[in-house]
Amino acid sequence: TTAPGSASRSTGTAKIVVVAAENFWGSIAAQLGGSKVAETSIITNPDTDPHSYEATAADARTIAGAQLFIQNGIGYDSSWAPGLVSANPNSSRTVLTVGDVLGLKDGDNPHQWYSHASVYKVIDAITAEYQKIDPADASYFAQQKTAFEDSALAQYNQLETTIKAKYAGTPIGASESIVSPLADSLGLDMLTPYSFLKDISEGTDPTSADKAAIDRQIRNKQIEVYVYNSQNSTPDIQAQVKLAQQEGIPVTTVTETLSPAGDSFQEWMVGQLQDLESALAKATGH
Amino acid sequence: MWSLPSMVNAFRAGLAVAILAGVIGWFMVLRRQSFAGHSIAVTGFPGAAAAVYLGLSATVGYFGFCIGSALVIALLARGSGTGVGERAHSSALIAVVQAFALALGAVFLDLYGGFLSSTSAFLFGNFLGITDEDVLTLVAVAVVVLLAMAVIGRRLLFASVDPAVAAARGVPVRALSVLYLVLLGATVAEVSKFTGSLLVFALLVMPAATAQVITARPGLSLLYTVVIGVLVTWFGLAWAYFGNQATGFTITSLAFACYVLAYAAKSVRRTLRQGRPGRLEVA
Amino acid sequence: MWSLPSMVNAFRAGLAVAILAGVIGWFMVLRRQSFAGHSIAVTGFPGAAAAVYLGLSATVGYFGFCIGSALVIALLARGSGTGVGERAHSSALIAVVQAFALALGAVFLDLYGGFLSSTSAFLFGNFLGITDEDVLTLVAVAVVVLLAMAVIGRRLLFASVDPAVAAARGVPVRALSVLYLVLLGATVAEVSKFTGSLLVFALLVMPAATAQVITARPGLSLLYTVVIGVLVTWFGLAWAYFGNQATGFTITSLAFACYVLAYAAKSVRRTLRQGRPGRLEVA
Amino acid sequence: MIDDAVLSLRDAAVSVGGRLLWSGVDLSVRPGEFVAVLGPNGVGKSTMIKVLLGTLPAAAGSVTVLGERPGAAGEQIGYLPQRRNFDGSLRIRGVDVVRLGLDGDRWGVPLPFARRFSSGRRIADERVREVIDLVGASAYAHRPIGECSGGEQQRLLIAQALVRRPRLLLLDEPLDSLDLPNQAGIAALIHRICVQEQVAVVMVAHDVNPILSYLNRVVYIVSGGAASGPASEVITTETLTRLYGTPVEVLRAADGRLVVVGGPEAPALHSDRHADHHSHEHGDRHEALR
Amino acid sequence: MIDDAVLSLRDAAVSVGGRLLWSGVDLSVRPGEFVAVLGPNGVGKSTMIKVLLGTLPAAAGSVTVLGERPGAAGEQIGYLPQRRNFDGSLRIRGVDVVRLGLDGDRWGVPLPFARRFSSGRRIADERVREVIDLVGASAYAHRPIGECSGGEQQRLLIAQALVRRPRLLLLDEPLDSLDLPNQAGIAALIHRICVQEQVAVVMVAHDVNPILSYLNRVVYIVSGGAASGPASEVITTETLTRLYGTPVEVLRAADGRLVVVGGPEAPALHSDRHADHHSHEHGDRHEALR
Ligand SMILES: Nc1ncnc2c1ncn2[C@@H]1O[C@H](COP(=O)(O)OP(=O)(O)OP(=O)(O)O)[C@@H](O)[C@H]1O
Ligand SMILES: Nc1ncnc2c1ncn2[C@@H]1O[C@H](COP(=O)(O)OP(=O)(O)OP(=O)(O)O)[C@@H](O)[C@H]1O
Ligand SMILES: [Mg+2]
Ligand SMILES: [Mg+2]
Ligand SMILES: [Zn+2]
Repeated sequence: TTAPGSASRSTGTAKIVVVAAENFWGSIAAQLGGSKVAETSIITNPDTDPHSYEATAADARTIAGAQLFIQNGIGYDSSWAPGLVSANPNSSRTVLTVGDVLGLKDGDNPHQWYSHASVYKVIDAITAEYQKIDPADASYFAQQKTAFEDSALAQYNQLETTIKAKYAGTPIGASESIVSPLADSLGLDMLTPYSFLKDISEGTDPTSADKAAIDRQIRNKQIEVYVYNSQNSTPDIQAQVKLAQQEGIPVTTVTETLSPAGDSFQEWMVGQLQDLESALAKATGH
Repeated sequence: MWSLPSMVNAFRAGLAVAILAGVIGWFMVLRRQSFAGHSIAVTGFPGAAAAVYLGLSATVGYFGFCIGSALVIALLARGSGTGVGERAHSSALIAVVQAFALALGAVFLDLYGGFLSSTSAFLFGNFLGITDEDVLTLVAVAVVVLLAMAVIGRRLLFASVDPAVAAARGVPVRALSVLYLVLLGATVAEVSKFTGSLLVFALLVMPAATAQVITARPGLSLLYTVVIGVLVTWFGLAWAYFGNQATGFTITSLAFACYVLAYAAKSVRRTLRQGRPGRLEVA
Repeated sequence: MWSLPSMVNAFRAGLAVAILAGVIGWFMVLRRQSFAGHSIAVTGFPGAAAAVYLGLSATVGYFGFCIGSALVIALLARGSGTGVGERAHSSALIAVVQAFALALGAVFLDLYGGFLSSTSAFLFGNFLGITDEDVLTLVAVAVVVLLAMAVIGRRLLFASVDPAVAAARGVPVRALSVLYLVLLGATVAEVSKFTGSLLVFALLVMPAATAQVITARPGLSLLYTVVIGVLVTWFGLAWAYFGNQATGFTITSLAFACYVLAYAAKSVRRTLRQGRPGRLEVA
Repeated sequence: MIDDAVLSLRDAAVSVGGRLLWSGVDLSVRPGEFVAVLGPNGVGKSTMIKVLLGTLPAAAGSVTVLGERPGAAGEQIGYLPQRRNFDGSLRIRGVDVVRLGLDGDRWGVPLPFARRFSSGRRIADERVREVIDLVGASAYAHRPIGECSGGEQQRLLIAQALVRRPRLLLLDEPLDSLDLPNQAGIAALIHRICVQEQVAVVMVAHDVNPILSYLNRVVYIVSGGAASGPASEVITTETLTRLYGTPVEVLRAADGRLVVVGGPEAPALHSDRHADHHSHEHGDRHEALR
Repeated sequence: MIDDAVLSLRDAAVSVGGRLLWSGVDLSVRPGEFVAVLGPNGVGKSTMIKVLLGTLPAAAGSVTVLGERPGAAGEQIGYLPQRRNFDGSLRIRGVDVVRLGLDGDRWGVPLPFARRFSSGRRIADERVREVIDLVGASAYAHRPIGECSGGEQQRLLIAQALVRRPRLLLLDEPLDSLDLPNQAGIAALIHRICVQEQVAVVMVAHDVNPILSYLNRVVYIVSGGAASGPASEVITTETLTRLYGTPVEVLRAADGRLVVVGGPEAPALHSDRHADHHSHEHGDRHEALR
């Protein structure tokens, strides 16, 4: 078998073979590369938990043939992606680790695709890699980047700005740490104890005090909106959702990966942000 | 502490859980079926995954797989009843069943795509999120299982201690063994909804092992088991509340401390009685 | 398949893993220490969590906890060597150690945090992410462990089958038991880096259990164990490659199929030989 | 005679692992009879007991025990398996093991301290104490049974077999591991129970001397079949020598009791009953003895 | 006499679980001597064997075995524990168990098919086959040992104890479970080895008849201490009756051999050696016998 793309690598019209570990980064990379890039994402199924992914031989094959491999890092995909990279050495492959780009390390919050600033840093980094791999098309990639940032992400940027402007400082509650970067970007006030967000995100046992505190926040209506990850709702979370609904607190969801799978990064984000905006509007009454 | 409804329910459920796990666990330790118990607890995981994949409720999966693996282990395990040790020797078979069940679980997990973090509920349970209905269900299961144990208790004891003679006496050793493992499976399935599969195992094994270290009298050690189990659970819940720790850790630690204390006390007593050359008692 | 370097390394590592796990697992099944092996494999998890929390490498934690729990189990378990069954009876003790280790692991996990991805690595391993250096380390560990087993093999067999007589003959039964569990711990720690804790246990127990069903001749069944292990691993890898399945599932399924076949063949043979009234052979 | 038989085998056969052990065996034992089962190692004595208990099916023929199929009247049988050994870590006392022999097949749970409140419990306790006294095991009955010596365990197990006042005793080498006075004592005890309570006793034994004066009948199993006869006819130097195929002497002690003694150096070891080493998978030679 | 002693106990004592079993025991056994250890159940016979093996420390006194401290010369000792039982699921053949007795304490691994290439291996195989033949176990030695009958297992274990040509045999009730001809045969075999190869034999036994004609010396353990004497002095109606505290008769067979028979109904059961039921935790009465 021949790794995809390896035969055509030398020709000028060849596309850069780009592989992303997760499809949110893959969607961005594909749009930044345009017609000069052939992009494949490994985790695309919304039902797959990236936190506990078991790689297959096909993944190994895909990564083996990549010219640019994008992985999230920060402990998110570290159990399988770096292994597949080092087990399939390829001198003409560049590896872009989001954690390194952002200067984050294992133990930090890995869900950086929910942070507006981080997304922009990653866009810069991907474009820079494209230009390094294919200097001849450097100006094409620069155009692509501008187009992506200014038109594709226009609605995303606009929603971020409006929500921040209108609702900054609004207290919210959340189910797990995936919501934290989003809350930071939007200037929302995350009241849920971070230890709880982290416990749920990482699948450990949350403490009784945290649960009691959240219960109290919901009952006393200290939070205006409750945001939870619908792909990761433990019985604890389900109980909180129920309680929030009982107390009349608007509930909205986010997901870990692109959902539905065919969405682009911006379609997915915009949908979630619109839901959040209407929940905030309902809660605050403006 | 009592102002929080979930703590009140945790104490109520803790009482039922400790009694249920204590009685079932006492026989598990006596019969040396800890490994079987552990495997049954662990197979709840693929069960839940499979059920959700097939669109059923996770509870169905829990019960189905726990009881199913109990049946497989009980039916395939050799030892038609010639010796106490015999049962332990099906350990390879149990291991095989467990390893395969877990591989299956990974496949179902993959197919369904449940997030591992929701299976963390499976590992760690949710002792503090118990509703009034949960308590009722738990008590109902506990009553059924304990009634069954009350009915078969003595015969099961006979079959456990002395299978050859029990079989000769007309005690259905094989059927009891199957029934017992099914009850064990049901207990594990119900209890681990709240405690998780780690803590349920600790509650099954630790109080019983401690009690059996303390005394060799069957009725008394069963009583000790239940008492230790209840105390450990309640104090563990209180510690979790005031010390802001996970319940799994506090309860397991207390139970472990009891076991270590009992074991150490016995070893010390033994060593003292062993009599060094200089201080032989010739009474 | 061979153009993919990680597949080549997977086959190389698979060979080493199958031989190592086969030899260690054969004794594990003979000694009925599957439960101990399982517990040791499982305690690697809190070990890795603790090590990372303390700023050490996860490997240190794996080895430290696997070998540590092997030592605890070996030293505390009773049975100074009066019977084969005896060892199995420390099952309550093993269960206690395991339950506590896992509770500890949850605490370390909590303290450190950001560890979840390693949890999945711990469960499923990464058979397709094996580098040349990984293969070298694995082979080095395998050579050391297998050399040690080659040296103690016969004495360990004696001590496993007939501890009372072996002890009388000057075989250090207790020391061998400790050493064996330490080797088991080292094997589990090293192998599970690649296979995960689920698959390592399947590779330890299934080929050995199959071989011991097939024959009662010690040397031969050890040989069968290794052969079955290697075949199952290689075919499993090929299946995973062409069928695009997870290696854990393919290898475990093949090994399970071998066991079921051997067991069924034996049962059928037994039933046939049992002789129904009508067809008694009076040879 | 057949109607009041406690147990009867008619043209019975048994096979284990595909090997036919014996066939065409007829036997019937009446209440109050004391029967010894003799025979070389591995000939199927323990297997016969298992057939009588119903834990192993007979391959052919009919077997009736206490008027029913084997296994149906288990609660009226006292059974002592061969070479049972409790390991040191079993945390249960000798007295509990005996107690299980009394009521272990009842439904319900044994409650601690119940004897304070129930008279039935007190009577049961009394019976357990009495039978433990009878076999002389009181001194160690409250120790965990795994910590008792071989002979101590054996005595507790005999107590377990007796405690229920069974109508049939099936004892597989009960005097094994017992010291000489206890062999005599237990044999006498069993005989007394046999006569006074009209219990039928079937005892597998290698050493018949302790029970010789009590025996009514002897069943001798050889490879293939079995012979049975009154003790006085079978226990003679000639018959035993012929049956065992090696010199066996029957002597008379000062008080008139008989004593069986093996030949000085028995050649039996080499003329093993197995025809050759490799055919054992396919069944033994069948030499009918009747 | 002390210099060439195979084993010697001087003023030795032992306690188990805090109870003193016996003390002040002196014993020395020379090569080629055949010694029987007699005594009631639970008196500490098996414990004495364990002390000689070094698996249990003596509480007092000095113990020397084969010129060294107990446990140091294990490879020259053949040991048969009491009442050992392999369960049905142990997947190892009788021949392998015997083989382990030959070289199980060597380093290295047993390789399959090695006998094709190594002459040492062939010699070892030969020795294993020979000793299995000697005890008459060839027919079932290739079956998994868990599937053998009690007596079959016992014979294989005797072969295991003999296979190494030890200088000292410590046998704990080796004739238990054996049929009469095999009791005589094994006893004769052990005696032949004892005499021809000057092996010292210490045999715990309850039934001394099969070994009576071969015995040089008898050690009798009672609660507290031990007496030892030449067989001809101890094996008399008077001495045995006194030692056991119950009538024991010694008769003479037609060919001049002695036969020991227990009293018709021994009262020993009730005059148990334990003073009362509750003091057993605190140690037994100590009655020195010497
Ligand atoms: N682990 C133990 N803990 C406490 N007491 C024990 C233990 N093992 C043995 N004993 C006691 O030590 C005493 C001696 O036991 P030993 O096995 O030496 O007796 P024995 O003379 O061989 O008896 P037997 O003729 O019945 O075999 C017995 O009373 C027994 O109850
Ligand atoms: N599970 C088994 N599989 C195959 N053969 C068996 C099994 N169990 C017993 N046997 C064989 O059946 C035969 C009869 O065994 P049994 O235990 O009835 O003999 P026995 O007459 O009681 O001998 P002993 O005097 O040695 O106790 C023996 O040859 C034994 O090897
Ligand atoms: Mg038998
Ligand atoms: Mg003894
Ligand atoms: Zn996440």
